[in-house]
This record gives sequence, C-alpha cells and structure tokens, in this order.
Amino acid sequence: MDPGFPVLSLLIFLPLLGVLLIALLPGKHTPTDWLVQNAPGNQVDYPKWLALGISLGTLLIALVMFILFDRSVAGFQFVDEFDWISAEAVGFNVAYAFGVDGLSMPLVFLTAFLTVVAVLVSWRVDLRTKEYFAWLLVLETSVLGVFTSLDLIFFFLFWELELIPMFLLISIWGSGNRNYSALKFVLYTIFGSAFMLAGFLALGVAADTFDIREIRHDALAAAFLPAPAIFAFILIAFAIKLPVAPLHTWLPDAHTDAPTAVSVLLAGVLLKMGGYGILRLLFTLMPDVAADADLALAIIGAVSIVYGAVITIRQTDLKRLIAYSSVSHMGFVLLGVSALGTTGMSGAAMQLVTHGLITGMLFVMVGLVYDRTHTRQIADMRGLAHYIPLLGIGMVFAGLAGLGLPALAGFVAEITIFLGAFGSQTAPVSIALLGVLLAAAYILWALQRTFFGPKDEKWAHLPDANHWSEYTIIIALTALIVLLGVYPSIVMDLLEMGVAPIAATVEAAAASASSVAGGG
Amino acid sequence: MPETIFWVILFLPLTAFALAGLSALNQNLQRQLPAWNPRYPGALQPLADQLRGPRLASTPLIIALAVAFALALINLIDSIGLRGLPLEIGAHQLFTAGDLTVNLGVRIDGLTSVMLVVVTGVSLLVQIYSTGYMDGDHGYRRYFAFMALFTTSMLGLVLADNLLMLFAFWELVGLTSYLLIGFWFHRPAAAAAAKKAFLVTRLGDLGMLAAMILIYSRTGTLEIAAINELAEHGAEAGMFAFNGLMIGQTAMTLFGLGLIAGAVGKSAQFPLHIWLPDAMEGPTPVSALVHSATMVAAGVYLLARFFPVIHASSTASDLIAWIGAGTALGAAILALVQVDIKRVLAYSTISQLAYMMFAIGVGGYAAAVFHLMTHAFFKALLFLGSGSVNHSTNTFDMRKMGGLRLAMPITFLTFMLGTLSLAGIFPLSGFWSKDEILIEAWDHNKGVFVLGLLAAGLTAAYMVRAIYMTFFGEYRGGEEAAPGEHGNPDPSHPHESPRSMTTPLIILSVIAFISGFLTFGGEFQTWVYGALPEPHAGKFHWSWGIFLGSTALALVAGGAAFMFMHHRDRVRSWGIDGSSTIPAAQRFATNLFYLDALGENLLARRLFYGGIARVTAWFDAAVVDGIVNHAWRGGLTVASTARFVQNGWVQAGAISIGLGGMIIWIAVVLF
Amino acid sequence: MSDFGFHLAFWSLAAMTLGGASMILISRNLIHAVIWLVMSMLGIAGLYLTLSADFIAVVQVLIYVGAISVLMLFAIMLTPRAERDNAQTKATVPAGLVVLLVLIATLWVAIDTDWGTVREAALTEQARLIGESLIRHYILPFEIGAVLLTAALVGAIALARQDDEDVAVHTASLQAELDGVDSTDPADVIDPPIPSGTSGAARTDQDVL
Amino acid sequence: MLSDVNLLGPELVLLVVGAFLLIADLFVAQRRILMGLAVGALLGSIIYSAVLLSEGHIGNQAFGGVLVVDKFAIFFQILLAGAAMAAVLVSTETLQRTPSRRGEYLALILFSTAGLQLLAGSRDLIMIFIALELTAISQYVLVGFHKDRWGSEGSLKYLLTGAIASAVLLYGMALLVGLSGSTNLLEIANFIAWQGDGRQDALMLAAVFLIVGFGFKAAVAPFQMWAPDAYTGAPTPIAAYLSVASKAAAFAILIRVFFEALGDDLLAEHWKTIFAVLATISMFVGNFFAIRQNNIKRMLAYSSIAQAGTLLIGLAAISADRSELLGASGILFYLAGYTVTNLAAFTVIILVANQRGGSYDIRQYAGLGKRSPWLALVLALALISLIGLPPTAVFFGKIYLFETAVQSGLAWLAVVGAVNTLISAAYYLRPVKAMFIDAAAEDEADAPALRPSNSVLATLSLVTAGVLVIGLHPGLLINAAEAAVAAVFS
Amino acid sequence: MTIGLEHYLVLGAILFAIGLFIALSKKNAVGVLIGVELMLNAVNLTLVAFSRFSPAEIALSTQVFVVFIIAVAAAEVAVGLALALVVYRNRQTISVDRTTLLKG
Repeated sequence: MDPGFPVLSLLIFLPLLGVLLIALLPGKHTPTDWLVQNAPGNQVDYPKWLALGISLGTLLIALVMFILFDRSVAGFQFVDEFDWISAEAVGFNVAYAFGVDGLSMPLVFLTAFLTVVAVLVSWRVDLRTKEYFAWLLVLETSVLGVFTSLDLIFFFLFWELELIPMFLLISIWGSGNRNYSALKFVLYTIFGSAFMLAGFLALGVAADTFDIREIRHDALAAAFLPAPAIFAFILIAFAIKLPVAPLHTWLPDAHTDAPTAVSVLLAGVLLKMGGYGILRLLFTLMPDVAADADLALAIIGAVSIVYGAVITIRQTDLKRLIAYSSVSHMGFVLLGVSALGTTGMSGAAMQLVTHGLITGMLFVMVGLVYDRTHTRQIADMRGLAHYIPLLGIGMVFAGLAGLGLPALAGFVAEITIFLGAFGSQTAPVSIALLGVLLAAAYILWALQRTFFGPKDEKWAHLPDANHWSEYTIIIALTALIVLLGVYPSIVMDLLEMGVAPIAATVEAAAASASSVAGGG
Repeated sequence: MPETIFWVILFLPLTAFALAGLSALNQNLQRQLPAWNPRYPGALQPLADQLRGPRLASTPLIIALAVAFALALINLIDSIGLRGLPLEIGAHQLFTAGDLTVNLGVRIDGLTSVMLVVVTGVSLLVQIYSTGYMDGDHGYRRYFAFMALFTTSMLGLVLADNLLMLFAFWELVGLTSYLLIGFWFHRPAAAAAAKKAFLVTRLGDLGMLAAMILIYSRTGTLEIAAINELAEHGAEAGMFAFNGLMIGQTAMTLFGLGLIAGAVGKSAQFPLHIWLPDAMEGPTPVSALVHSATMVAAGVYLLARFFPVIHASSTASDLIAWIGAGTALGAAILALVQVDIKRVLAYSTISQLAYMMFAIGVGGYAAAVFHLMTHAFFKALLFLGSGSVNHSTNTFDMRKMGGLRLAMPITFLTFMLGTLSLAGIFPLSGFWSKDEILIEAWDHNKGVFVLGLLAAGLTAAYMVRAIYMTFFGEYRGGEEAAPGEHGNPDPSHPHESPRSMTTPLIILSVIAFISGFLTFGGEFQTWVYGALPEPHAGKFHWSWGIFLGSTALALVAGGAAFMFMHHRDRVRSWGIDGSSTIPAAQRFATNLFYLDALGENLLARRLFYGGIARVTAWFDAAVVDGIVNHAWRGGLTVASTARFVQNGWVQAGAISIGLGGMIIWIAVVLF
Repeated sequence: MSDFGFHLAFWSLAAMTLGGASMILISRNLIHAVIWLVMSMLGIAGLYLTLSADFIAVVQVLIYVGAISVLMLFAIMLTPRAERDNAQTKATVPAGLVVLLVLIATLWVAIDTDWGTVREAALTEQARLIGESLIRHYILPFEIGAVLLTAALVGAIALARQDDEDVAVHTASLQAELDGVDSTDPADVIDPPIPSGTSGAARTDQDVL
Repeated sequence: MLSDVNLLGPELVLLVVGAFLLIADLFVAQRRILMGLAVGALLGSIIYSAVLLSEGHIGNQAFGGVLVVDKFAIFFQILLAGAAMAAVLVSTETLQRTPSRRGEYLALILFSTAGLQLLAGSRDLIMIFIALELTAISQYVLVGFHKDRWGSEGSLKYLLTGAIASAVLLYGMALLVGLSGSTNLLEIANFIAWQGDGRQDALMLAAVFLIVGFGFKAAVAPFQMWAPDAYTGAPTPIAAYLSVASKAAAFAILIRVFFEALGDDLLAEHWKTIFAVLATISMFVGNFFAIRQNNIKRMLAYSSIAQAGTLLIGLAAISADRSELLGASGILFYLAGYTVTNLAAFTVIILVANQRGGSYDIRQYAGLGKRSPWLALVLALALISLIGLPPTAVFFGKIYLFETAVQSGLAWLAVVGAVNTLISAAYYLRPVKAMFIDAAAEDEADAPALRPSNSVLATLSLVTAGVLVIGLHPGLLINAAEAAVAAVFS
Repeated sequence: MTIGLEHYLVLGAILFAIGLFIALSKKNAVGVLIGVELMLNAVNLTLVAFSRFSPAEIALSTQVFVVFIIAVAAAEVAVGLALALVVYRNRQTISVDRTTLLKG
C-alpha cells in the first residue's frame, strides 16, 4: 500500500536523526524531580532517554507499517524510490529504492523491537553514554537499510555501514579481548563483502541494473562470471554473516566480548541479514543456481547444526555457549531454504524471526546475570535461582524456548523446517534431528549448573531483577515469544507471502532446467 | 456434546496455571520490591492477603479440575451412549506455510473420553492430596502452577486430533515432568534426575518426530484419523492407499517404529527406562500423577491411538510385544530388590506399563487401555500412600520404617487394597485388567504370555515384601527432616496424615476396587473400540485356566514372600541376605542390570562428552579458528619482514624500477 | 668527407665516448671521474658533428663541458677528500643484472627494428631553424622551460643558502617511529592473541546426563 | 596567438603570481599576505578554468597542438588547483618555521601545480617532458624544504631516483619519436594505426619506459620506493600535496598517452595485462608495508601506493572496449574522492603534529577522541573513507572502479582489490582505535584541545564536506567525470 | 659497410647502459648524478641520430627536443648538487648507502 508520504525512509533515517539530537544535546544533567527515581546515580542521561524515545518512535512506525501492511497483495509496499546516480553514458545507474514485502516486514519490526530492548538493557551503561547510544542508533539504521533496500548498491552500502558502529561498540564498551574480537568481526565481514561486491557488480553489469526487482536470472547468461561463481561469491558473505561452519569462528569471540546490548542486536538482527540475503538475493535473483545448489546448502546446514551443537556442549563461558548455539540454530535456516519449497522457506524465515527473539532474550538474561555476578564462567555459578529467582525464571524460559519447546516460538520454525525439508532433503534433515536432542542437552545442562543446585553463599547478596527496564524487557520478550508460539500466523502469513514468489521462481527455474536437461 | 466443552476442559486448568503462576511471581516480587506490597484500607486488606496467600495457587486449580472432571464424566456418559464412536468435530487452522497446514482440533471418542476421566479424576485427587502434602513448602505456589500446566498439557495430549498437536503436548508434558522432577532443584540429585528424564524421553521423542515428518512427507497429512484409516485399509502390493493418500509398507513400518520409540521413551520401557527410577526425586504426588498414572501412560495411549498403524506391520507389533514382555519381567525383578519404597513402585510402574505395551503388541488394544485405567487408579493410590508414609517418617527407605499399620491405619488399609489390586487378586480392578491382557497374550503369543505370567507372580512378591517392610514388624525410627525442608518434626512418633491426604486415598481405594467391573459384558471394550476406524463390540473374556493360574501364582508368590520376610532372621542364618535370594543376582539387580552405567557413564559421559565433543571442540579452536589466526599472524610477519626490503638505499629504489620495467618488457615480448 | 675519414671519425669518437664512460665506472676518484665525463661528453659532441648537428654539438660543449662539469667539480671540492672516492655500493651485482637486461633490450630493439630511415641532406642553418621553431611551434615549452630554470635556480638557492632562523620540525622521536618495526604494543588492535588452543575443550568432566 | 594565451590562462595565473611572489617575498614580511596571494592565484586559476569551460573553448588546441583545453584537462586543472590550495592553506606551520623562504615555498608550489596542470593538457612529448620536469624540480626542492636530516635525505632520494626515472622516460620518448617521427600524440597514434605492426618490440620498449617514468610519478609499485621516504621527510603539507596532486597528474598523463597515443587495439590488450598486474602488485605492496608503520605519515605514504594500485584497476579496465568510458571516469571519480579524503586526513595529522611537537606516532593519537572529538571524527571519517566504507567518497570510488573491472572481464582484479580492502582495514583502523578507544597517557590526559586556525578550519570543513557529499550524492561528480573522459575517448 | 642509424643507436644503447650502471652502483651522490648525465647524453645521441636519418621537418623537432633535454639536465644537476650540499651539512657524508635514516 502507498501511504502517500515516505514513511519507510522516515523509519530508516529516524535513528540517524536521533544520533544528531544526541550529538547536539548535553550528556549528563542533574535530574528534575520526576526523573530522580528513574535515573541511577542521581543523574539523568539525556542520551539514553533520547535513544529510548527515538527507538520507541521507530518501533511505533514499524508497528504502524506492520498493521497497515496489505496482506492481500504480494510484492513490495511502502516503496520509496528516485534516481540517485544516473550515469547513462557509462551505464552505471543506482536508484534510491526502498520497500518492504512479507519477508522483510517482520524482520524490520524485529529490528525496531530489539533496538528498544538493546537500549533498555544498556540502561546501566555509564561509560561515554553519548557515543554509545548514538552508535546503537546508527547500527539500527544500517540494519533497517539492509532489510529494506531494493537496490544492490544500497544493500551493500548499508551492509558495510554496520561495520563501523559494531567495531566501536565492541572495542570500546566490550570486555575481555575486545580489540581482537572487534577487528576479527570487521575483517571477516569485509572479507565476505569483498566477494559479495564482486558478485553484485557482476549481477548488475549483466542485468544492466542494480534494481533487485528488475534483475532477471536469464540475463545472467551474459555475465562475465558464470552464474554459479556469482552465487558462490555472494553466498560467502551471507554464510559468514549467518554464520555457518566453518566460517563461524568470529561469532563466539564477538559475542563473548561484546556488551550485552550489542550481543542482543548481533544475534537478534545482524545474523538475520545473512539469511535474509540468501532468500532475497540468491534465491530470487539466481533461482536456477539455487535449485542446483540445494543439496550442498542442506548438507552445510545440517553440518552446522550438529557441529555447532556438539561444540556448544563443551563451552564453559555462558555467553560463548549461547553464541555457539546460534551457529547451530542458524544452520536450520540453510536447511529450510534448501528445501526450495514455500514450506521450508517460510520455516527458515520464521526461524530468522524466532531465533532473533529467543537468542536475543538469552543474551539479555545472561547480560543481566553478568551485571550481578561479574562472571560468565559456568563453573563459578551455582544455585543462582535461590537468590535471583525472577532472572532464573526468565533464563529457564528463554532456554526452553531455545530448545524448541512447543507453544514457544522456536518450535514452530523448527517443525516447519523439518516438515518442509524432509521430503526433498531426507538425509540432511535426519542428521539435523540430532540437533534437537543436543540443544536440549546443552541448554538443560547449562541451566542445571548455573541456576540449580545447592545455594552458594557467595551470591547471597545478589539483587534480583529490580529495575523497571529489566522487567519491561523480560515481559516484552516473553510475551512475543509466547505469542509467536501459540499464534504463529500473525507473522507466518506475512513470511509466506514473502517467500511464496521466491519459491515459485525457484521451482520454475528448476523445472525449466530439468526440462532442458530432459530435452537435451 | 458441543466442542466448546472440550476447550473449556482444556482451558480450565490453564487458567488455574495462570493464576498460580502469577501468585508465584508475586511471591518473588514481594521479596524483591517491598513497594510491591502496600497496605490497603482496612476492608481490602484481608482480601489482599487472601489474594497474596498460597491458596490462590491451589484452590482455583482444584475447582477447575473438579469442574473439568464433572464435564469429563458427562462426556463419558455421552460417549457411552454413542458406543464410543467419534464425534464429528472440525478442526481450526492454526497456521499454514505453503502446503503445510497445521490445525488445532479435538478428537472425541471412547478412548479420549476414558482418558479424560482418568486424567482429570486422578489429577483432582492428587491436587487435593497435595494441598496437605506440600503444605508449608516454600515452592507451594510454583508446585501447583507446574501441576496445573501439566494437567493442561496432558489433557491436550489426549484431546489432540492430529499428530503435530499431539507431539506438541507430548513435549509439554515432558517439560512439566522436567520441572516437577526438578522441583526441589537445590538437591543436585533432583536437578540431575530432571535433566536425565527430559533428555532420555527426548531421545525417544526424536523417533516420534522422525515418524511425524516421515508420514507428512509421504502422505501430506497429519490427521490421526486419516493415518489410522490408511493403515487399517491394509496394504496391497506393498502400498497402503486410501482416499487419495498413499504410503509404502516400509515407510508405514518405519512410522510405527518411530511411534514405538516415542512410546518407549515416554513410558520408560527398556532400554529407555533408566530415567523413571531417578524421577522419584520429585515430590510424591508428582510421582503419583505424572510418573505412574498419566504421563508415563501417554506412551501406551499413543500406541493405542495408532493401534492400526502398529498392527499394519508385524515387525512393529512383535517388537513392542517382546519389549513389553521383557521389560515387565526385568522391572519386576528389579522391584524385588529395592529398599526405597518409591523405587519399588517406580519399577512396578515400569513393569505394569510394560504389560500394557505387550498387550498392544499382541493385539489386546482394549485390554491395554483397560489396564491403563485401572493401573492409573491403584498405582496413584500406592504412590500417595507411600507419600503419606513419608509425610510422617520423612523417609522413603523401608529399612527405616516398619510397624506403621498401627500408627497409620487408613494409609495401611488403602495401601493394602492398592497392593491387592496391583497383585491382581480377585476381584479387584487389577485382576480384571491383568487377566484380559494375559488372555490376549495366551491367544496370540505364548512366549509373551509366559513372561507376563512370571511378572505377575513377581509383582505379588515384591509388593508383599514392601508391605511387610513398611507396615509390619517394629518401627525403625524414620529419619530427621532434612534441614531447611519442612517435614514431620518428630519422626520417632509417626502419625496418620491429615484428612486432605487421607480422603483421596480412601476415594482412590474405592475406585481401585470397583473400576474393574466395567469390563463386564465387554462394555468398556466396546467404548474403546469405538475409537478405531472399524469399531466393533467388545466382549468379556473369561478363562478359568488363566484365572486360577494367575491367582494361584500370585497367592503362592505373595505367601512365599511373606513367610520369607517374616522369618528373615532364620533365613539370614542360612547365610542369605534378607532382602534378596542370591547375592550375585542381588548385586546385578541393584545395579539395575548395569544399564544406567552403560548408558549414562560410558556412552554419554565418556564416549560423547569426553570423546567426540572434546575432539570437535579442539578441532574448532585449533583448526577452524587456528587457520584464521595463523593466516592473520602470518600476514603480520610478512608485513614486518617486508619492511626490510625498503632498506633506504637510493639504488634499491632505482634497481627495483629498472628490474620492474625490464620484467614487464620481457613478459610482453615473450607472450 | 671521405668515407674512410668518416669511419675513422666515428669509431674513434665512439671509442672516446665509451672509453670515457667506462673510465668513470672504474676510476676511484670522483674528480677523475668528472674529467672522464668531460672526455666522454666531448666525444659525443664529436659524434653530433658526424651527424652534422652542428648547433647541438656546440650547445653540448658549452653546457656540459663548460657548465655542468665545472659545477660538479665545485660541488666535489666543497666536500672533504674522504667524500671524493667513487666506490661502488654493495648492490653492484643486482645493478649489473638490471643493466644487462636493459642493454639487451635496447640493443635488440636498436638492431632488430626497421626504423624506416631516409637519408636526406642534412639540415642547413640549423641554428636559425631551431630558434624559429622555438619561438613559433615550441613557444610554450620554451617559456615553461624558462620557468623551470627559474624554479631550479630559486630552489637551488633556497636549499643551498644557510637559514639560521629556521626552526627544526622533526622530533627526535621520529627515528624511533621509523625504526621500531614491532614496537607496537601487544594490545594493538591488529595483533591476534596466541590462540587459546583448546578454548572450550579443557573442561571438568561433570555428569552430562 | 593571443587566444592561445587566453587558453593558457589557468596555468599562466599561477606562473605569474608565482614569479611575483618570489619578488614580493623580499619586501613583504607578513605570512598572511603571501599566503593570500598564493591562494588567490589558485582560486583565480580555478575560476579561469571554469570560465574556459563555460565559454566553450572546449577542444581547442593551443600553441600548435602542443596544448589542448578539453574537459579532461579542465577537470584536472580544477582538482589540482584545489589540492594545491588546501596544501597552501595548511602550510601555516611550515611557513612559520621557515620565515626567510616563504616566497620560494609558495612560488614553488604554484610552479609545480602549473606544471601538473600543463601535464594534464599537453599533447606533445616535449611539452609533457618539460611540464613533468617543472613539477619534479619544484617538488624536489619542496620535499627538502626543511633542510634537516630527514627532509634532505628524502629529497635527495626523490631527486636521484627521479632523475634516473626521467632519463629512462626520455629514452622511451626518444624511441617513440624515432619510430613515429613526431612528438605529437595524435600523430603518433596515427602512425601506430598505419604502420605500427612489425615494430611491436620497439613500441613496447618505448611504452614500458613511459610506464616507468609515469608510474614513478604515480608511485606505482615497483617504482614506488622513493615515495615513503620523500613523504616522511617532506613538510607534511607537501606530503599531502604529493600524495594527491602528482598522483592525479600522473594518471591524467597515463590516460592521455596510453589511450590517446597508444590506444591502438592490438596494444591495448597488453596494457590491460600490464596495468592489471601492476595494480595487484601495488595494492599488496602498499598495504603490507603499511601494516607495521607507527608513523602515520609514512603509513599514509604506503597507503597512497596501495591507492595508486586501486586506480590502476581502472586503467586496466579501460582497455576493454565496453568500459573505456567507465574506466576512465572511474579513475577521475576515484581521484577526486581520494584527494578530498587524503587532504582531510593530512590536515588533522598536521594539527596533531603541531601540538605534539612534530610527532607522527600513531600512539600519540590516544585519547584524541576525548580531547577534540570533532577533529577526531573527521580523521576517523577520512580513514574509514580510505578503507572504502560508507558513507564516504572512496566507498563509491571503489564500487565504481570495481564495476569497471568486472565489466572488462577482470572480476578477479575486483576481488583482489576488495580483499586488499580487508588488509588495509587492519592498519587504517589503528588510529581510529587509538583515538576513540585507548586512554591517553597520564601526562597528556589533560592536554588542551586542538585549536585549528581559521584557514585550516576552512580547508577542513571543505574537504570533509567533499568526503561526505561525494559519498552521499556521487551522481554529480560521476557525471562530471563522464563528461571529462568523453573528451579523450571519442 | 656504411655507418648507419643502427651504429649510433647501438652506441647510444651502450652509453645508456653504462650510465645506468654508474647511476645504480655508485656510492657517491655526485657519482650517481654523473651516471644520470651519461644516460641523458645517450638519449640525446639517439635523438640526434634519429633526426639525421629522418625527413627534415622531423629532424628539427627532435633537435629541439635535445636542446630542451640539455637545459633540463643542467637544471637537475644544479638542484641535485645543492641538495647534496644540504645532505652533507646535515650528515657529513654524501654517500647514498649511508644516508639511510628513512627506511622500513
């Protein structure tokens, strides 16, 4: 639908506006009375209130869009576009084009939502708050941009833009070996985007446009690179981002050393950029190659699932454990898309959303626990549930959601993937089933070692969740996870709308290919 | 009956769960934020206190269950009227993804109706009992929250009309079982047992999950009825085909095996039985409800649900028959050597479930369900009895009990009734259901029959032994309550439990007595057969031979056990330990046939965790990540060394210029 | 000029030129080297004559022999004896290699290529012609050349004269910055840590199930 | 002839004012006035170029075809004058340190700029040579302008290698002249088109010698070794000027010579390979040598080598018929973006060095983000741009150049370039990290914020604006570059 | 045989090589300059030879080229020597293998 004014651009660039405000306004300020109880340290940070306001505004816009989104018509909605670079003579044209469809709409909402969570979970941050929240908002803009770009160049632009805030956020506000982790993250991503850029340009040159909606895969015959090469090039970037084994080792480091909010966003939305890219670009623009690559994708996915899960069991650092579990969970995405059917792809897309919420919540909980215990070593924790029962409940809930418990979001996605993919990818799915058992093993064992067991006087002084921001986060996340678990349609329908055309193209391409093969 | 009723049945306990959960949260919040708990103007204050009090957790649940039970009874009567035939109830679409359509719907037939009554009934009694048993426990509200959630899921499980929904609730009961076993999570044993229970059952669930995705990918449906019809319709030329659905014989067999795997895990059958004894770490009412009456029976229910599927492949049916028979005997033997009364009951449960399993295997569909029902009642009774004993002695160790028949008469009598029923003594319910099964076995599979018969005998023996150690002889003083846990302050003087606990015992014992009579005229069978695709009237089996044989065997074994225990000192003078017959056998048995050690210690800990996982983690750190880091470090080394090429000489620069140029020219000229 | 005379002139001048050049190469003393340079220059001037480029020859003699070499001599005189040796650097061998390549390339091209030569009568009154083309066709390069000479002049003066009021710019720390290859602090962003070889592997074997 | 002088306007302004400055120096003491004169001259030159553009003298040849005024030349005239202006504006410190030679300093900058501008417009080998030497000699002097140990050494190296390189260049020119019998690029092209074949080897040798000569100016590996030393020794404004201006002019003349004179198809194939290989070498050499530098000036020197490599990608791409326009305009676009970016970086560096007593140690930047956040942000922006991350000028330059590579079937080169982005990130991010992440040493924790003078502030805001504008709305510049190269390739 | 263009070209090539070798291998900065001068002369010789063996109008431009080269050479030498002087003042040496402060 067309609201008449560029609501989408507003959504994307509102955070940047917030950055401007934060940069201009003063940092700290002795509170006016009504803020006193809200402001730790008897001082109110304008930055964090601003950040909260802005991110809430963004969330509101996203919500409005989510509601106004016309579920009856396929294709992109809220499209804003105008020519941006038009160099006719040299044939280098880039259009400022943004829009959302069923696939990206939920992800946009997820991003807006998790940014609010990230701001709230950073409520106790008091180191250089101005920059901190500014960078968080920059991050939000870049991710929103990736999810909504309809032009390869802009996709790439936002894809790269996200590096700068991430680098600074991790290496300034991080912990442990943060410089290394931050740079590792940056280098991995740049390595991937090196190939991605080559692939994009090859696409654009062959199709004479960078507009995702206009590139047709039959045009790729003219490409200077063979289509499979382009596919592989772009896949590298997405595989790193997703991440899938063996390109995943940046993830545990980045997660472990990043501040909580960044871990939340990283797991919640940044990884999703990979899965989104696979569906939006690889499968849409090169369905024929995708149709051939299905088995490979499925195997990679299955391997990541099991491999990641097996390693997760050995982790001793709670955050690292969850990070590795992400590797395992994102394997499901590849498995789902490799089914090449609407069911599997919907499941994969659903997995993107649900994993964003669940792992986001896991990181929130771990972060809150870490704020209190100042350790993430599982060995150091014992019987925490006695002293911080509320956090314990949250943690257990998130953990159970993580191991794919029915009536919670994760189950829907995983079961859909399984049901969708088994028919075409029997063996990989059968292997992947192990992941379900292993997931239960590592999560329950971690819970048992940290929250259960006899009391440990060492933790007697710990305060339980006691700040409104913490309650808000936990309640909001719990509500969403349960909602998606018991009434998935609210998102699943959209996602299905989004992926159905993709699946159709893929199937068509596969059919034509087979017919060609049959004819030839 | 309108469909709404069933949703009401489902949502009543769910509401109770919400209330109990809120009250539990509230409890924690109060501790966290004093501001949370303001004073109210006089009139409101008592109300507020009531709302904050623990009863908010239990009372709504009991009321809800009472209503649900009533509705279930009404429905049962209706169902009887329909001779157990299924109601025509459409399903509601939950979500769709491509071709996949996931529905939410209830299937009401004889089987469901019976299960509804059993679940709501037992649950109701157990909850009443729990109000007394858990009184004063810090986690009182949490306990009832979990119980409510469990009951909800269990009801959902029996109501489900499609495999996915069934699986979902199947997992949920697993979860609640996990939460309830680990209820006293400060006990490491409890926490470990909870995890073990969840993982072992989930191992079986994998099979069920595989079966589900298999059947979906082959037939494209998840409707239980459709699948059953397909199976019932039989195979021609290795293909099952019925109104549009098709599936090969092998796939169908695999499907059956997958279901069996799920059932074996849930119902703690060999080799996945290892979790159930440990699960006794949970509160006793939990053991009564979850781990004897309902959840563990869900495995049997599943196979009964898919009875046609199981019998569509002889492989599946034979497999489950033999697994059942073997487990029945083995568990009975293990029960014989336990000193912990709950563990005795746990193994007895395994053994009885095994009965149902092989009943299914040999085609005794109705018999299995019948035994499921009776067993639910008398085994719940027994567990609650043991709980009552524990309530005054603070222990489950029978070596610390004895002579309680005087101190706790009601408990003793009810426990006695339960025992007789379990031992299959005429005319208690256990007798009828067990005989049904034995007759079925005799008709179809002699080998299974023999094992079953032996198990029956052993059952009498170990129960008598338990009774003797608990209620006869002189009292051996119980155990002081563990610090920080409530219990009988003065265990040296045991006393009868409060009425809230004894009442359920009495009611249950009555039911345990009479519920067997439902079999007369094959009425019960008829209702249950109504659930099958091809309903037919059931008939009342009677075989004097088996009646006499089994009863005699039970009496002899029981009597032997009694004499044995009674003259223990003399027996010991023969050089044999009182609690068993042959020391080696005892050791073997007390070590649970070493299955635990094998499964947990060797496979899980050594092979997987210490082996596979360790190697993989090393590989990931040293190779996958190592390559990156080494490349990185290598690059830096190159950078450091490369700098010395720039040695600062003018000529170095000039030479590189000349060399570069010439190399280019030569290259160009040559190529 | 008779053919023989021409031959004689060419070969002797060539010998003189190359000989002078080679002597520069081997002479140990810089001053001698300059003398040899002069000789080689004169030889080239002679060769110009054989090519009947009289004007260039004159310019050659004037500028090289007259100006440049004298300039060099002055420069050398300003440095003490120690700085007047004309030794080779240690890089002689690679230098020789490069030179060999260049020589091969240039000779090959010189001999192998078909230069499409025409032999006409030599230009007459070259001075006038050159002068004319300098102020007609090549006026711009000519002017710029003038600027160039100015710039060179100014620059040379600016460099050579002593300025006492100058303030030193570079700190002594500069050298440390330049030399210190790995003086980067260990926590530097670009240095990966030693891999914790078994991160996630060294574990307490608690119970798993 | 007079009209020709008119066409020469932009350069003439510089030359005249330069000469005047030499004299004015003797009477005028105030630095501001002299700087004002120089800046005025450069502004005048820019305006003059704009006027020529508007008056439509486009395509006119001047001085008998020695010089041509086309959009290509004018693009570079403006770019070079701009760069020179920035260099002059940030030279305050240098001029204060050399009170007695301000006139020379400014005059030489103007002279070399004029030379570079002529280079961009010349169509005659002799003209090229003279222009080249004019810039070279002025730059030799400028590099050594602080007559200290490092400055003089760097300058000496620059001069000696430069002299050798230009001798080689001359030999190449001589061969070319001998073959084609003309010094005019168009006639040479003519000759090659008609009688080029059979003389491949000689042509190639000449071409290679030309590549050596121009590559030296552009600091392309393996002709790059002088660059780091010269940059390090030179006064920082001059380093900035060298890193952008002479690079730009060198690429201008490379495009002119190799695709106006030697653009023949059967040769172009060779150029493609040669430039591709050189690009690869330069990128790797530049980046790897830069990684371990602690002196930010030297680090940027090496990075400029790598950047030259990136530019060569465009040169390699031109040779493919499909993308000749794209490739050339890519080079121009990238050059513009790189110029503003590098100038921004160097400006901040100069400010820091002035406060830090002339130290360029990266570790000196610790805590700068706290002391003077805006300047730190500018430097960070510049470095990010140099990496090639959005939303900056070089980001698009890279995309644009890689596009040309892909179009000309050199996708592998694009990948190599992109991977080098990865290597470069490793060192470009070090100052960023120092500024924003590291805490300043105790003794400097309370160091005062940097106080840029107005002229510096003006420069800084201009170039920063350039970085952002080009990064956010590249369309304008791309079209300009397009138009400029159309002059050469049609 | 007659002395033709090739002779002069060969001569120029050899001279160029010798000059290059001197420039590449001499320790002394002035020595290097000498080498450069030789190279330039070689170029001049080549050019003049070309001018002799080619039509008149070309002959002229090549000779003009030579004139320019000679002038520039002079300028370069002047600046070079000045620089050498500065270096000597700073370092008391003008041998290029000892002026290596800037390296790495």
